[in-house]
Amino acid sequence: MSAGNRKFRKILIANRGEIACRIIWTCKEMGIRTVAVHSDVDRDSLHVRYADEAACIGPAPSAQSYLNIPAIISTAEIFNVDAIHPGYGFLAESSYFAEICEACNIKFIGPKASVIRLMGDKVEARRAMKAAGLPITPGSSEPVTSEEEALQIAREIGFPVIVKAAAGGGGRGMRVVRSADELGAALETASTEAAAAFKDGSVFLERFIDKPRHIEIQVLADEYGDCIHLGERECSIQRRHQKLLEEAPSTVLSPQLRAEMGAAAVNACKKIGYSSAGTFEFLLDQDNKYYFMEMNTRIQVEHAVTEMVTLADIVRNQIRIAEGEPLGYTQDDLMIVGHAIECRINAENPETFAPSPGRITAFNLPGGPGVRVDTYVYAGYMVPPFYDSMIAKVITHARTRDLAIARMKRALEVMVIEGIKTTIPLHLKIMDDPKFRAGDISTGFMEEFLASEGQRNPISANASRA
Amino acid sequence: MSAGNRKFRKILIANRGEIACRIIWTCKEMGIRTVAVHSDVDRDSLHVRYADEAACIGPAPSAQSYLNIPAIISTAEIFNVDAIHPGYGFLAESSYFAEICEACNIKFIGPKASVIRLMGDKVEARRAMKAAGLPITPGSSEPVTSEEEALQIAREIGFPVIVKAAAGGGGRGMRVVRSADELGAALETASTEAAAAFKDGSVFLERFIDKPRHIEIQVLADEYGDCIHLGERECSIQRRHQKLLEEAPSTVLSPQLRAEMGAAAVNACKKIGYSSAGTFEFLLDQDNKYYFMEMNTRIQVEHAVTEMVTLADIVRNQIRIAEGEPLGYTQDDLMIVGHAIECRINAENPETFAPSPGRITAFNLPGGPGVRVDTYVYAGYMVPPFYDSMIAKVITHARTRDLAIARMKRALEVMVIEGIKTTIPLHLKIMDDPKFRAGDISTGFMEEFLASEGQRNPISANASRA
Amino acid sequence: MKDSESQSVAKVERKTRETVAPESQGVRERNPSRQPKPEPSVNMDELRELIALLRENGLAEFELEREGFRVRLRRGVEYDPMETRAAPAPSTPTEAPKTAASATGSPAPSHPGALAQTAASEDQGLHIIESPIVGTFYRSRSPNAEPFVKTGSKVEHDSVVCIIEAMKLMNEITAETHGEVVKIYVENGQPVEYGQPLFGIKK
Amino acid sequence: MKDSESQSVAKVERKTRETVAPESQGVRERNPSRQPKPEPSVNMDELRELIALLRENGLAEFELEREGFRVRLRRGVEYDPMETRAAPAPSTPTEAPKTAASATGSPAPSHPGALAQTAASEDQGLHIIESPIVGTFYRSRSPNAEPFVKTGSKVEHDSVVCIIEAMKLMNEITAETHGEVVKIYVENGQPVEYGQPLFGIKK
Repeated sequence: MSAGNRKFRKILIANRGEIACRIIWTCKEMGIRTVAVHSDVDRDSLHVRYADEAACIGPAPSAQSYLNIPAIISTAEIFNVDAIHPGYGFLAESSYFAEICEACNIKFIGPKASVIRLMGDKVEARRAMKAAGLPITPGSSEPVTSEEEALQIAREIGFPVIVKAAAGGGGRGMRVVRSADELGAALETASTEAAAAFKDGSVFLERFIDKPRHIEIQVLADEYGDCIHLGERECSIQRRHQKLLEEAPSTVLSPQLRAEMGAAAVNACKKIGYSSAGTFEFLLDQDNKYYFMEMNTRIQVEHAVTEMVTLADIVRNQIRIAEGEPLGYTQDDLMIVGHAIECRINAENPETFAPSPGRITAFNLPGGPGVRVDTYVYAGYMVPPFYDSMIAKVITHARTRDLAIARMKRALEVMVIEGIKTTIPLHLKIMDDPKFRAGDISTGFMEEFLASEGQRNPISANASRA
Repeated sequence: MSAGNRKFRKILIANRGEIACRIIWTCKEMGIRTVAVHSDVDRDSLHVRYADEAACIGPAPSAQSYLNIPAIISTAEIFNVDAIHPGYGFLAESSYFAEICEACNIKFIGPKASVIRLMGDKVEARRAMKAAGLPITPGSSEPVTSEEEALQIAREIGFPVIVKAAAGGGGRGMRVVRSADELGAALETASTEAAAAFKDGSVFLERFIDKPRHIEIQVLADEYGDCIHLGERECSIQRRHQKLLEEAPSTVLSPQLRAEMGAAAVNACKKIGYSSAGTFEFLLDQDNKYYFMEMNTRIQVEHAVTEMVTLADIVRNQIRIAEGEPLGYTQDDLMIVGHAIECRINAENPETFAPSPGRITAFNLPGGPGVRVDTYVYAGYMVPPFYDSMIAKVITHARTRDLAIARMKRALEVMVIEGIKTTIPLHLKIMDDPKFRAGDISTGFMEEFLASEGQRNPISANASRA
Repeated sequence: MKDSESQSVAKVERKTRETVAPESQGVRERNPSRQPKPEPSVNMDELRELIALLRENGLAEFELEREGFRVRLRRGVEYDPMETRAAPAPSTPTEAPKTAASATGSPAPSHPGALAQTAASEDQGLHIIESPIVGTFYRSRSPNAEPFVKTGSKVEHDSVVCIIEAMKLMNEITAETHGEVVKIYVENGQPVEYGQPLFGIKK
Repeated sequence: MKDSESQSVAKVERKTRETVAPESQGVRERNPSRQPKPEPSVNMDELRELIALLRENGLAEFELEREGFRVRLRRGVEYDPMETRAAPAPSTPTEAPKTAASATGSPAPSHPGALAQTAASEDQGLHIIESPIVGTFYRSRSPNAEPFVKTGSKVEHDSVVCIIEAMKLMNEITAETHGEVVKIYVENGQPVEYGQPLFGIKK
């Protein structure tokens, strides 16, 4: 340890599932002891087994366990941990939780609470990023207060526009509006949805970009103002704003554009005093212009594709940075080798997307060159109905995108999960889709794909059409 | 397909276990259909499930199934395959089998039968490689015919010498002799052992090199005389001449020495008309002088460590070359990134090394960055007692050797195989061994390691002490 | 928080095994009416009928899904072996890192991976008072004070049986049943997790 | 070899088995009555019928899904621990590449992964003549000749029952038992694998 004298002996992981396992794996490699917390239905979960110590912190519902801040802090104090890694979801972007950790002298592995709070408010984040020089989509910089105001703004930026929840995410509180007469109703539904989902009905307006790509830049920043980016991820394959499949690199980013977007993200990090790993999400329009959407101030599900093409361990870097270590890399150290794809395997009906919890009766993972599987389930495991349906991530890596696709296809073909339904068949179909294979994708891909599959998908259609 | 018009539609895999699965994976990536052959106890084996077609070719004993050439050729003809991949072991180095394939117009995926035959005879191989300019250990170039002749040769090359079976392998028919009066008895036992094991009692003499490293060079050669090497593997961690753990690259090879050994191997390939993937095994003495030992004219168990550091798919290259494709790479394309380690997980008692077949009751594989597992077993699988005890290979890859070791340790810690005994605990101990961690290893490593573990290991001691 | 609050006493809601808490007890609990969500579309009579069907026919499990509506029933009967016994998480192959004592001097129990020591099978039939929160277990109000209860103590519903400290809050735990304390599963000062058995009460 | 040898007749050693191979039934052979299709609504009478079906047929589990409607039943009594203990190789999730007909025009059977068609359970008690080698099954000595045996034929130990061609060798297979041919499991000209049932003999 060079700086800060903050080397961790023990970390509590305030999460479950594959990301909890993922964090424990890296802690083991670093010689750091781990404490798992779990709900009472998760007693048999692998993160509990893998951790050096574990405590049951509450019943199944997240609000009483994985979101139960007093129980988590109590456990951290009882086990005398140095730091808490929040993973993704649950408390990962709770500035309140980060603050409590700080107050308790437990290092929160992530950026400062104030930065989390800033980037957690979409309106504030847009304002800050605009000030930091990032291009943003034309739109209201404040929540709209009336239909009249909204109409005026919409006319300024031009239809179609999109109404978004200020506190939002996950597609809730979002409506595309193609003409003035649709605006009133859209504002009302979006605001109602936002209020229900986030307890905050504020909405704002933005220009709607047709068939954009979702491109995000991974950054690593230390506590001394040093920052680099690790290139981009292509995450356009989404359903109802939930990513299904991610790639690195994107087929449409030239080295110049990558360098430009990367530099813009790095510059923004420095402006807001960001530290830890983070992700800038951009929309890329059909002319390859990019617009800042939002920043995720945490590790992401899809971090693995970046790890495959860069050989970096992003979780290790998060921990090192939180320990007070300087970054130790310069932008010139970045090397992107080959192409990586990640498929999220969810315990869902691959046609209706209905959750499919239950007991896994047979389980077999793909192996061989260029295949990585991050999972927390095993033969005999009971997938509980209480949490996120993602049970595994399959990542393939090869010299070219074509080979990475061929590798993904065979990996999914030999992957066996019986007893529950999973999205494996869906991903297999995507691998065979001519547009996907050609790299001709946008955030509208899945809607078209599912329509051509003859699927009814009313909710998704609703969310992005009107 | 550029050359030869020999593109394969269907391949028969004349093997079982992880290597059969490994070959099927690559065939799937290449869009080639596969035919599995299996003994009747292997009906539930994954290679049978993964293949597009399968046939039971005989009862459990290898001689009646996996070594049953008529049954395999019959199956190949019934299913109308274009080629046969022999894997490793079984018929992989049978020049007779390669000849039959050639006679039946089925492409044998490997070098020409004549080359297999040449390299299969150790005395002939030494002579050919000496002629091709490879350094060999001083010794008799012909089998010794009498004790007098042996004594004279031994005095010329100087004690200690090693007596080796001409047809040998796996440590059988080998004796180290440290003085003239031990020679007669050693010749007799070695010859008897050789006759029993290989039906050929011929033995020859070589200078015995104390505490050498086992370093091997991976080559790829096409049918048009083009050849490159993919760097070296460090395979010194052996017990009774069976490799337990392999690495790439070796800690002691300078770029100059790597280039020199690689060029020597490539040159030798060209001299003997070698095609396909192959491996030159060398002894490296404590002054970093290298001596040719033998060539393996097939894919090797440990090929995966080379794949990890080069991003090459060696099986794909074997198939491409057999299809008549030109190599397509030059030596300058070789890039070695980071460090890889492979641990062979055997169904054995980790202390006595007694086989431990039986039903696997719980099974969990490690995931995360830089971890690859090639295996053919699963929860509920019955490991049969008839075949090789290796059930899985765990390979880790990281930027540095230290990180690769840390990664291997955590991978083995979270790997769960219950119901049978495995060598996982042994590998975990090796990962913690100070000499191993320092890279201070030789082919004598395991003997010392096991002795310091308080293990009796009489056969190994016998083989290398006299 | 380590430095902020002075000790105060709070009362924490607690559920015991007698009064089954439908959601909180998790998968291994045995209440058949656990899962159905009383959504407007559910006809209670129909549900009742379904459950009766389940019982009459010795069904263990029943699941029904229909356009966003889903019912799943599982009968409890006895501790269902398929739930936790049949397929526990595979035990890790290396015990070394687990049994090694923590260098931190933390009060971590010697068998980590599970804080709780479970009530032995001979204690079946006892009413178990479980910990409602994660925290540190104290048998008395202060180090020198007498324990709230000892083996043999009689308790009433509102008897304080222990204190569990969490984040400097001293939470009084009441018996919420009446009977005689016959087992005390946890040592004074030991950390406890959610659901961990604290006392065995004989009614 | 394809061009080398003329047809010759050889005799191959063969093993037979008295009882039907139970393991040859395969994973996919579950119960045929597993996927009935009732109405997409909860109809209690129908449910009752389903459950009766479950009981009568000794089914442990039942699942039905259709256009947003899904029913799943599991009988209580016993959770079969063998289900995980004696687990067969997991069946591959994608059937597509398996059932696709080979483009090669090879005589591969339509359900690859297993050449053998298995003897049905009703054939238990029969003596099964199994193929001793991999090859192509012929019922007669030449295309125009009469079959060696038909259903109803009586065979003795040394009766030739068929020929299996392997590598251009015509291997005569003898009955090695006596009795009446009641089942012929393989079509003329079809490939067979080691151990595949050829004939069922009633003694």
